[in-house]
Amino acid sequence: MSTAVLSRESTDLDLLRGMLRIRRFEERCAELYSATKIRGFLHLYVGEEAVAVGALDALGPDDAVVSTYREHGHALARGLPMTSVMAEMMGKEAGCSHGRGGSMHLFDAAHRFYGGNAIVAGGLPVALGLALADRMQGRPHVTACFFGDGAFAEGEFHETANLAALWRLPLLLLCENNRYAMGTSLAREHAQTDLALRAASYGLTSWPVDGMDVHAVRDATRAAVEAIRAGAGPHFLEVLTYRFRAHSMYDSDRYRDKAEIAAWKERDPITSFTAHLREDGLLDADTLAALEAEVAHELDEAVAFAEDAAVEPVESLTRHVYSER
Amino acid sequence: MSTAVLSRESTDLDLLRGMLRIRRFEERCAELYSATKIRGFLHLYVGEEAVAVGALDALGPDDAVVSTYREHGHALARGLPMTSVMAEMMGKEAGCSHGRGGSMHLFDAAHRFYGGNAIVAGGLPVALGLALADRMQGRPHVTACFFGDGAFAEGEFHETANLAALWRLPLLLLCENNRYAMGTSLAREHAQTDLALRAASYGLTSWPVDGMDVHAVRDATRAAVEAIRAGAGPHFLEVLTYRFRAHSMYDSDRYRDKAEIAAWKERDPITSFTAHLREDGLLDADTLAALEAEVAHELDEAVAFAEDAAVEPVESLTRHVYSER
Amino acid sequence: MSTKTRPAPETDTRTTYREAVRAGLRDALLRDERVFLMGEDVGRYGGAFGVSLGLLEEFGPDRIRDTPLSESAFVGAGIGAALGGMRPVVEVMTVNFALLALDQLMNNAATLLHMTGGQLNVPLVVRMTTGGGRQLAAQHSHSLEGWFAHIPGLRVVAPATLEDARGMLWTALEDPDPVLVFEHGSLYNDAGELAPDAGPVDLDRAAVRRTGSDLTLITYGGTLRTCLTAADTLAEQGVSAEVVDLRTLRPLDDETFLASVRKTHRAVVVDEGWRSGSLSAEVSARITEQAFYDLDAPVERVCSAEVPVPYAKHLEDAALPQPAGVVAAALRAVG
Amino acid sequence: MSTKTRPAPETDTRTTYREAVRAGLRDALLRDERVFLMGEDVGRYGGAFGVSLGLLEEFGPDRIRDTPLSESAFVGAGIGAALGGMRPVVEVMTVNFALLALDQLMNNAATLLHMTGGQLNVPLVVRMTTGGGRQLAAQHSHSLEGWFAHIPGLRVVAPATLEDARGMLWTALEDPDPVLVFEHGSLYNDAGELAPDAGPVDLDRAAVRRTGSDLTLITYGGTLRTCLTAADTLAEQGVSAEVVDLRTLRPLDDETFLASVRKTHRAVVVDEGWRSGSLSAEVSARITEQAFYDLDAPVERVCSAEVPVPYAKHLEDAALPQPAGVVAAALRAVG
Ligand SMILES: Cc1ncc(C[n+]2csc(CCOP(=O)(O)OP(=O)(O)O)c2C)c(N)n1
Ligand SMILES: Cc1ncc(C[n+]2csc(CCOP(=O)(O)OP(=O)(O)O)c2C)c(N)n1
Ligand SMILES: [Mg+2]
Ligand SMILES: [Mg+2]
Repeated sequence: MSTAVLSRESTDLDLLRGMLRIRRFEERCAELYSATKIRGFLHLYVGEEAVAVGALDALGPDDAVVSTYREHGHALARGLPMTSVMAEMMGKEAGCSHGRGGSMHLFDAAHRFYGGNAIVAGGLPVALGLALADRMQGRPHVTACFFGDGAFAEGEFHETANLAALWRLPLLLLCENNRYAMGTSLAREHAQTDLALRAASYGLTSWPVDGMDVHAVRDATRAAVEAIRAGAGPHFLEVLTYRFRAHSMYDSDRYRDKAEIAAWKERDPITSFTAHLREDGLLDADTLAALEAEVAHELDEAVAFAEDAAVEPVESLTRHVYSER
Repeated sequence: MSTAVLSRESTDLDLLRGMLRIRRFEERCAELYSATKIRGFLHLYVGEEAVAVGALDALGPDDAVVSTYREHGHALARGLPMTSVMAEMMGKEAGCSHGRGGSMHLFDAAHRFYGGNAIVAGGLPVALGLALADRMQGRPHVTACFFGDGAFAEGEFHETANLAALWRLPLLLLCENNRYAMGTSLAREHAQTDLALRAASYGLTSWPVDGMDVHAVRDATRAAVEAIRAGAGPHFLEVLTYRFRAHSMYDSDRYRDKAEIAAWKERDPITSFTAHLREDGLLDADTLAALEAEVAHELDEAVAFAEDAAVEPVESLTRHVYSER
Repeated sequence: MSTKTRPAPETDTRTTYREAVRAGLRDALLRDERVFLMGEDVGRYGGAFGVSLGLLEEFGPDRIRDTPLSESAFVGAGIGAALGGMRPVVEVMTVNFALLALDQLMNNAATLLHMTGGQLNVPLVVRMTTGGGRQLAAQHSHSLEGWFAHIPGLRVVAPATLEDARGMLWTALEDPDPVLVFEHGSLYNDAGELAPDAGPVDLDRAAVRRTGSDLTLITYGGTLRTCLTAADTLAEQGVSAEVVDLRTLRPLDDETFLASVRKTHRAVVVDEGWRSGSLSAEVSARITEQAFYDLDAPVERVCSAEVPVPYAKHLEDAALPQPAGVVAAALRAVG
Repeated sequence: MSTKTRPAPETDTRTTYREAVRAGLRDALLRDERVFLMGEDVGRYGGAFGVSLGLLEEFGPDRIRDTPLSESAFVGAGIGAALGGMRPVVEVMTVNFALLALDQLMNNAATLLHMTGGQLNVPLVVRMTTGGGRQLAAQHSHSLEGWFAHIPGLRVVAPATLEDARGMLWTALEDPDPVLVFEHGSLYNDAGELAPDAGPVDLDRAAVRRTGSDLTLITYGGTLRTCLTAADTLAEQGVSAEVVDLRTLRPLDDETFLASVRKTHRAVVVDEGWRSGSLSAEVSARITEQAFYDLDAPVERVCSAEVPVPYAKHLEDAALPQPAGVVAAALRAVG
């Protein structure tokens, strides 16, 4: 990959396709979970697709991405092949983490996609270090780190934010504020819920973004990434979004008001973007149908690939605890 | 002790005596360290006496105090007998921690003095819990927690500040900003060095205080404590001060500019307060001499007491790992 | 040597391990107003594993206290609240996240009583889920209870039965010192009979869960079942295995397992921690030190493979102790 | 079996352990521009123990990087920097503060390579001071290196000699995986001869530091001296003790200490950790497992008393392993 490519020039159709790929992928994952082909924890991103697609569209291939356990969307938007992601979900050797990580630990060194971190806020210090390495080696890259409103309460966020600002590192902190940390609402997590304001108190350039609008996310991320590359120091985006489904497959979602969920679903990033494109005459029913068919085809192939894929031989369990020398 | 006593009504002479006791105590400790009668780490508070004396004068006997490893001043100002503190410095059984803690771990349950914590920022979560216990049991007490500008960078500060504000606990955060964490200056610790401003971002009521002026510290603390008792929630005071001596007895102080040290010594809280009292005709040479003599006498007795005191029998090494049942 | 058991009254009812822990929490909350439960999602969510479901409605948000994601602060707050006269039960959702609170546990909870010459007790109970076996992968499958048992000043317990799931909490709350309670995630759905009025159990003694004569299997918590299964298989092969449930990992009750080993002359120690530095190593060393001349064979250990636990089922199964591995070790010991 | 040693050239000079570590850091910084040192007060202060004194002036603030008090973030940043192509040496001032960074070490540094199927190496070196003996009391006297050695994916080393103090850092930086280097605080002022061009040393083998025939003392780091002193005393009493320095605590080099035990038939394992769950327990268990029939006496352990380390000198001395205790255990073993 050439460092010249600093960000994609995606069309609106690309953006729509990107969101559809994530949505359909996860809907299928939910089915595969019920069919016990996917196990462990499964955290769905449904409703938040505009964040991953918009933000990652503004990054170049040599930039680094650090994510959470709710990262299917980030992985797909980053360009990981759907086949290797689905194979990982099923624990197959062809998976992007060789089947050892599963849903919470999608990794791909070639795409500079550094997980897939299941300890809340645990990815932040690592992202700080990736940014430091780029800086010390004089590379023009940006490291983008996704984390949630819950992670903001962890000490690791505080330490990372201060160090990033202190050292003016090329770090983009992307806080996906979906208003809940598991069953705990924003107002029960934080005394002061204006996270963008609090981020500013560290000396980070920071602003809130509508996370249900893929253009808004992409444009905000582009602006931040350009500023970071220009040497303006780390940035923080509070991306306001909402998860439409439960926290995980184990969650009965007792803590959220149905009306609240319904209100947010009104703002579904895919339906609203589709409507917007159709109003502007940029999308017609046939194109949309073709797009859906294309995505369905890719997904079927990914599932078939994953189902057919082999598991790692049990003999190699102890491989890679240490490097082979 | 009666819960009626909410704060002392100390005279200016009491405040001066309080500061002198700490200064002379620590000067003697430095000598005793050279004489190898005190060992381990020794962190002197010289220059910061107005903070401990002013702040603790505004607390009542039933309030709780949590401190750091630089806590001789806090312990003496809190009312721990100088004898038991000096005995602790020398590792004697008559010490306030039975000789097991030493300089960094002065404790006294009877005075609700909860250490003496040598892990930077480690006392903050404990103070949070003490405040929570008072709140849950409907007691009108305030918990005051001392910590430094360095501790502010630790994740524990962030988590504690948010929880205190979220739960509106009766907690007073007293940040002794002496501009250095060991050899690291404020500007190298924090991207944004206005700590009071940052504390406000948590929803804490917060303001800076001149830590070289005992009246300023006492009045600010009184205002904060009254507000907390009245239910106004946790407060944060950024107390601006400076340590005149090295970080510890091992520190050659290579990192501070001599002129900077000299400039701060101009504002010595004891000499300036003495001068102020003399100008106002509240103190004359004889009274000051008497005061010094009184402190010297108390100190000599404390040293004699500590020197004569016995050490804990080695057989009891394993006592108090668990409670005796 | 075994724990206090009472004749089960007529009124016995079926209950799960999850319900037994919940009943233990209710007992405590009803019995002592100083008791409260604090942790991530213990309230509105009902606990990540459903243990505290319904308690918020019964006891209110003050005593069933949801916290933000701030492990170090809320565990430390539990210590402070204990110093302040409360009897906190802090739930750390899983042991994996307790690493973030280790400084508070080791440097404060475990240390304050001794360091203050006996002035400051810390009557804190910390509950956490431990263990693997649910395909949660490397960061969510740790079995660190044996590792925490290295720390003087802490009491570490691992309830493996319904009776202990309910009763250990009661006893732990009467303990003036900090107690860590490790609940293996695979046990919550275990069902069985438990007296509705089941009470406190002692925390000082290990328990012989099955008597035998040819060798002793020493274990606790999540691998008790593994060992009982292995003992059945061994019985079919004519090998009579005694099974000792350590119950309390710190301080260890040497007498119980030593008495068994002196009787059987052979021992296999089983736990789910990584083998090197496992609790099994400590038990093996103690047997060597105190019953060396009673041993007819070297003490064997069956622990987890020394790898981060992988997601794929077949790899995870291979990484964790299984009955077959225990049987093989037992046959080596008697063979 | 012992580590690579070269005939000392004429040019030998006297140096201290502190200077040897510093020389190792200089070697690395000069040799490889990807190497940098990061931690609290490593720069302007010169290191809490003076190890990095002068390096800031020589290499500048980018490569000798002072950090705020943020252990979790700067250890995690070391992991990220290693992933990003650098060769960070992170100094955690003392092991006592490393508890705050344990999540990063266990869940990221130790796990990433395996969890990603071999995609992500973490060539990180973390240095920390360990141990007691300087009257720093309960929160500043931990000896946790044996405890950290429980974690798969980490390499844990404990230089006890000048040669290792200088050479282990070199080898550690060539290791593609995370290495924790534990320097015992009581060693920094040790002085002796070291070749000015002393180079890397292997990290795979333990070393026999003294040969003997009656029993084997197995130890490492801060207690090597304790054991050598004990061996002198034992010699005066006609007991010939072999002394094995483990050097690397994870992975352990079983062959070296087993070969010694097979020769002497008796072993005393010594470390400064708390006894229960100590590294000595692991070594004892391995000897039982692999050399049971070679043993003429039970393996003995000499560790720290299971108490938070107290400040008072006489109590601290009583809490930590002393030569007299090693001698007593050795005499029990041979007696
Ligand atoms: C340190 C830590 N504590 C607790 C958990 C359990 N847990 C997993 S996700 C989660 C909520 C995180 O909320 P947020 O950061 O807002 O991310 P979201 O799930 O909303 O995307 C919790 C408590 C964890 N994985 N790590
Ligand atoms: C968690 C932790 N990290 C590092 C240290 C070593 N250390 C002791 S004091 C200190 C500086 C603390 O600075 P500050 O909080 O400003 O307090 P001050 O010493 O200036 O009063 C450091 C780094 C420690 N004791 N605890
Ligand atoms: Mg969230
Ligand atoms: Mg300071």
